[in-house]
Amino acid sequence: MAVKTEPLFLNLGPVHPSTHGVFRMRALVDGEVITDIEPVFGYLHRGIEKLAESKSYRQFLPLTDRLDYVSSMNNNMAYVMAVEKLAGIEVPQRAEYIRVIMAELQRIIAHLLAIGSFFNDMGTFFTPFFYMFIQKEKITDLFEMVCGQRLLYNYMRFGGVSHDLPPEFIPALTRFLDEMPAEIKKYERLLAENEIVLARSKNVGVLTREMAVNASAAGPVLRASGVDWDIRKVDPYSIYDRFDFDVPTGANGDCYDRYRVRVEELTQSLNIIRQAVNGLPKGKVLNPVPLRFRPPAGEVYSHIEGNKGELGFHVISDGSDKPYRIHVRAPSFINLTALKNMLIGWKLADAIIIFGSIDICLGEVDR
Amino acid sequence: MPFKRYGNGIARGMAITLSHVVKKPVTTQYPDERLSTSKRIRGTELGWSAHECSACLLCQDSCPHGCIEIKTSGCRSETMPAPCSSKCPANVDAARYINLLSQGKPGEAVAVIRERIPFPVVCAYVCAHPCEAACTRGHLDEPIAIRMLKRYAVDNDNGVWKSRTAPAPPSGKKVAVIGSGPAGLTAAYYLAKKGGHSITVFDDLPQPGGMVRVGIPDYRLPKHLLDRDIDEIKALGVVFKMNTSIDSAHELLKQGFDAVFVSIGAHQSSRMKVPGDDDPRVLGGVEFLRPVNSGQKVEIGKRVVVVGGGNTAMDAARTAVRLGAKEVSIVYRRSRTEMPAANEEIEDAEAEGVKMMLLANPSRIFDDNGQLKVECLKMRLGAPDESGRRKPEPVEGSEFIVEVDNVIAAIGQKPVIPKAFDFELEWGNIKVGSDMATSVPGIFSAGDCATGPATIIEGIAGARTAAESIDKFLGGTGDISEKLAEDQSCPAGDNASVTWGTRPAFPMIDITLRRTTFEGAEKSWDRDTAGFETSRCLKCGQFEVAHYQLDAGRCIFCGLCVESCNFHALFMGRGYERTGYLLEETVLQKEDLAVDRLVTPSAYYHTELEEGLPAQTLLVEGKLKA
Amino acid sequence: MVELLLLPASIRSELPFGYWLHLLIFGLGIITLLLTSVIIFIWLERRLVGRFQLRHGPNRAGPFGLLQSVADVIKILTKEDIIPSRADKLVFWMAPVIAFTPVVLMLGVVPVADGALLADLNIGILFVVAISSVTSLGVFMAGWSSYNKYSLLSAMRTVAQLVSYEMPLILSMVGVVILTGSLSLNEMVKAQSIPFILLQPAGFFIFFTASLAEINRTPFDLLEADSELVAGYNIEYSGMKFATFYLTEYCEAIVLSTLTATLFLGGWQGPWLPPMIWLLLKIGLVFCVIVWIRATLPRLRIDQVMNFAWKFLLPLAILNLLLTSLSVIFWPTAPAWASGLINLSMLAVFILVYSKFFKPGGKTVAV
Amino acid sequence: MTVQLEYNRIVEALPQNLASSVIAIEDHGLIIQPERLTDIAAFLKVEPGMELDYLCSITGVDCINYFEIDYLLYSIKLNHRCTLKVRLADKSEPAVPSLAGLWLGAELQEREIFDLLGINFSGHPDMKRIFLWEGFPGHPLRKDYGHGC
Repeated sequence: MAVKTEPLFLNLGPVHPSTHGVFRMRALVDGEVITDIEPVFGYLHRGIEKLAESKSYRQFLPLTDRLDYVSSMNNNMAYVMAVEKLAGIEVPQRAEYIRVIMAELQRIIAHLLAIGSFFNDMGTFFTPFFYMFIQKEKITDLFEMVCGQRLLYNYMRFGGVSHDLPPEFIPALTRFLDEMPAEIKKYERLLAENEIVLARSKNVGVLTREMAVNASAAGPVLRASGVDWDIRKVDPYSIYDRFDFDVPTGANGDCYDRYRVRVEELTQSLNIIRQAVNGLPKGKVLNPVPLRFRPPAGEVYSHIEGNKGELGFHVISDGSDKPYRIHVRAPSFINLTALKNMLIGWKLADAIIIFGSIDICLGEVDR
Repeated sequence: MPFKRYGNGIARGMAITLSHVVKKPVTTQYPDERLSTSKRIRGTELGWSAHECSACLLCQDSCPHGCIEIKTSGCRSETMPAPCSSKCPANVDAARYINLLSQGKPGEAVAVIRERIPFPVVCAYVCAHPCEAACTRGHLDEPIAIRMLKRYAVDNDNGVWKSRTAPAPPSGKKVAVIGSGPAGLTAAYYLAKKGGHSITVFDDLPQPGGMVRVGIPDYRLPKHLLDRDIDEIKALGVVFKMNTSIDSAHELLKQGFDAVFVSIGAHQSSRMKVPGDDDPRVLGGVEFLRPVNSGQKVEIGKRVVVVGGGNTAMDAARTAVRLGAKEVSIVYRRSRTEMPAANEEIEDAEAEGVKMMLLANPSRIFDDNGQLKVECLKMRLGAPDESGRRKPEPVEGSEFIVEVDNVIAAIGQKPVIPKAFDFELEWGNIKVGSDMATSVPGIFSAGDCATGPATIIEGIAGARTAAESIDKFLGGTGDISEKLAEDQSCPAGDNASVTWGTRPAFPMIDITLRRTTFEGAEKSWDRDTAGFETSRCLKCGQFEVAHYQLDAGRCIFCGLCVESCNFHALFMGRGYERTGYLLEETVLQKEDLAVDRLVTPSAYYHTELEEGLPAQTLLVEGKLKA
Repeated sequence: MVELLLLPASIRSELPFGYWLHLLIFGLGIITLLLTSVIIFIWLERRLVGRFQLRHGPNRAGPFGLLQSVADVIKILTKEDIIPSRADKLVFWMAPVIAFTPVVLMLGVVPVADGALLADLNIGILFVVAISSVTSLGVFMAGWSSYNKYSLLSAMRTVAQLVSYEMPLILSMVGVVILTGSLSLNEMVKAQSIPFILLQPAGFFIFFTASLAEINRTPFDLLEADSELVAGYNIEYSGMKFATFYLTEYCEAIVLSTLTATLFLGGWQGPWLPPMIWLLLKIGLVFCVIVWIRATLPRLRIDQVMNFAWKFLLPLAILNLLLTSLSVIFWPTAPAWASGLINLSMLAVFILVYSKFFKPGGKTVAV
Repeated sequence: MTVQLEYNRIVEALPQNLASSVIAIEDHGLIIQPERLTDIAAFLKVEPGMELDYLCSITGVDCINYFEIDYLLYSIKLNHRCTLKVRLADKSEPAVPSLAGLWLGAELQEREIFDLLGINFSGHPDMKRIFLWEGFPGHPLRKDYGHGC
């Protein structure tokens, strides 16, 4: 006897514990199985790209913090590097090192949050999240030490960084670097080989290599699919060519690989920071630039390896003191392209962790 | 890359959580505890000091959200020198004459300049303008073209200042001035005018003016304009004894002069100290310029290399172009940004076809079958030294050879001080105290011979100090200050917002003309352009701030305003999570901030802030450490 | 009062109105004990989870935060009681009551000391099994009547999960029944000179795991999976009705802990301390383990939960039953260590064999 | 380093019928006719020596007189990049062929440009607004929209 069934429209978000902000998916479910999905964007659209056109280059700086608000430092860095490239501003060596330290610390923060919330999506009752948050707080304290803010740092400037490191910073950072490897090991032992985690995330939400490249995925999502593509390696910016580090890649492109790639990247980031601290030169940290300087007319695309993928700023100048157009290549946004292909056929519970393993930040998706 | 395997699955995870039960819990800190643990450079309080605020509006302009509102009311009651005047060695009140120019009073503007220096025309054409480097507007986009405005003023001078001044009665004292450069003539001018002394100026050159006359080419400063300034000095009855070489200042004292002022300048080029620099085709910068500027006919080869990156190098190169050299290059060992010459000079030189060979340094000069050749080494900028300036290092094996007809070494000058002067020297210069007195009583010195090669305005400033000292030495008051012009005015609503626009271009004569004649290369601005340029002035330190308000509801505490403040009038407190967002609470007077809420000054990027803060805030250091 | 509770039933029945007095005392005693211990256990869970996560847990209201639950109760009682306009109002009203009542009834057959219980039913264990299934009816009613897609999904999950886990739960109890030879809980406790956990480790494992699923605890907390279904079946409930569900959950946890303690840990038996204290200690211990599991493990997906019940627990329970019956028949004089060892090795072999077939992840459903 | 492909090389490698649709070579990109965009992109995606298989970013710009769309392409294998540009002179009804058939990654980015600049991508599977709601007046990133804030 055939049971009469009917698909169910399920509205995930914009207010939902696992959509990491105000993302919304309109899912068509057949029982627990997702048969179709439509992502809905725009709940956090602030028109940052339009705002940029009415602000001076410097005034736009604090707004870049608000793109991906868990990686302000990276956003700052990508933007100031684009403008520096456009205007030919030189950056003191010390500032380059400080920038690298900050960017990598920020990567650690963002990855810790990504992993922690990934486990939350999987159903652990906040335990890994809290373990990671404690370490994240320590980095936040370090950031507070250098720039006085705890979330939206606005630390980098054209031609350097806004403040030099206070004397307490390096000892505090060294202490953090010493204790962090043991912490990472702890996170791994806690859940990395847990049978339930394996059962939930292995071979779940597979993004094949071909699909990842075709869908312009970037960052850990792309690398988990086995593509060895890290902007820090393939197109070294700033002073990344001076450091020795590996690019972890996955093999299957499933949720588990995406999670493990992030964990491995924590170790690599620590590696880079350690090298940067050892090589930190003395000197000034800022080549002052006029507040309302006018870069020459032209355009520039400058990218960095943000913690969620390639973060690029396409800055077009018409020679005035305000940018003519700024386009942000937002990794969170573009990584979502393949979401539909990854979700269809999986169960509702899988959908949540697949979505969590992509690790998006709505501030960057909607801009 | 395979991932690390750990094994043990659920059991290991359970063990880890269990082990955490006995560990000390981590907790967030509450505001009070936080205050003493972590330093906060940017907090949720904005401090503002009416005392230091210059109402330049930079903070208002840099705010991304437009939260800052400043209202002004009339002229400032307590004086606050604008950076352009305080950074000027002679303290010419640039802010005031720009204000007067903006009201269309060039005569008054010249009078303001005349209050401090007797060479308004010379300075209007060739001053090195340290004021522009200090200009607050330069912090915003481009500095006000103060020199160009000055030039507009002197070109449209109506001589109104002359009616407001009169020479002092004769004092009967005699002063000898050795050297008729800007320093010597400045001293002569003030001693004659304000002290009433009778002055005799000696110089071994045929005409007065010193380095200004023989070192600065005509295309920058036509000689008749120099004479305009010198004529004013001659009009005071100063006696000029030209073509007179003085061997000893002591002789002059014995001849009946009551005091002697030595300003013999620095007229000898430094040598390059490379093999072959004694070749006759290798010239010194000033030695090359002197005959040219004295109107003599000078032959120069077709290919000329000028070594050095200062203003003298630019002058030599551009002069060589005008003398017919086909290929003129400047060899400088650092990159262009490090060049000490004024930027506009470099640009003009390039426009006239001078090639820049940057990051190169001559290592050898030799004669190859009658052909003069210069061997150069390529340089690279090495690691920054303690000062942060990157040091040039030679690149091994990067020699290249340039064929030339003449080499001009413009790498610096030094004074030639006759032995019989018998002064105590320092670094080859005459040693003087802060009152410009030499080791011999009654003899004073200033200018390049005392400071080493420097700018005109520094020479004038030194000479002013010397004139005061000499006047006091001779029994006068030592007061040489004058008041020749009216005060600035501060109309209401004049400082509502920043006027937008870039600095207008400097008009130049036709480029082909520039390359062939010594006619003045730069032209004066017209009235409208000058008027626009004066409107760009931020008028710092001019207005009284009646009302400073921060819209704390919209402020995001990005700190851009604090960094943009050149006067340290703004700063962030490190208060944590203040409950109320009342305006009165968030914008605090500096004095109102409790001591323990202020940041340590060293955390700011303005390192000089430490001196700028009132003494009480330095207590913070001790308190935080405790 | 306590002395009265501990008096043997025979003496009490001799008092005037002894029968009614007995019912009154025990009825009041059970409800009071249950409600107060819920408050304490909520506090305990929050504190304990806090410690597992390196936090303090609630520590502001009262000494050690003991009054936190009281404050929560007051807050929750003063909340507005909202009924969705399209809900099935009668079912919506009835659901919490139907869910809560059977939980209290279950305690009626649990002895707190020798013979000290509300009703020493000779089919005590059957009563427990029968009555405990009623709770799932209440949960289903709540999920269905709320007119909410999330709660509907949760309700469906409830039915599937609870029905599946009844089987292994009951079968594992049968092992104990065989050993005791009685269905009365009091007899079972008395039979445990050696706690049955030592004789029946496999039985304990099955019972404990299945009871975790019965009470919707991690890793089987699918019906309130907050990262997927926001809050599950009680998503539309507020105020007192929500409080009732909340109460039900904790009462279930306490009752299941009590049953575990009674069936496998020797109930009120124990040296030196009074029997009731022993029982409370054992309940607390089991509850702590439940909390510990909650603090560590992520949750399974619905198909994995079902697979676990039908393909792992049920065969294991049948095997356990078979082995226990055989040993009772053919080797009734077996020493305790031998039968315990046989049981344990059976468990180990079964897990090893099963792990060979363990495949992490899942398959997509072709759509 | 990711090498910038020399645009002359690209033009030489293009077959005759495609090479003719190259309008100009500029410092920042290869300007091509909008109609042939899909063909050229499909060619560059597979041509040995080019293999620009990764569509990094699409930027739409309102250049007052025309719309410009920049496509930044990478080759993951050969580690080089190039920028294709199309210019749409028709400002009233701008349309350009969609690349979503070639690269899935173009899907959302093209929708974004459609939403904010009002450029229609013909052949896109789901051409509708993405950040703003249906019925939002105008397209904010156009220079004639509003007057800033």
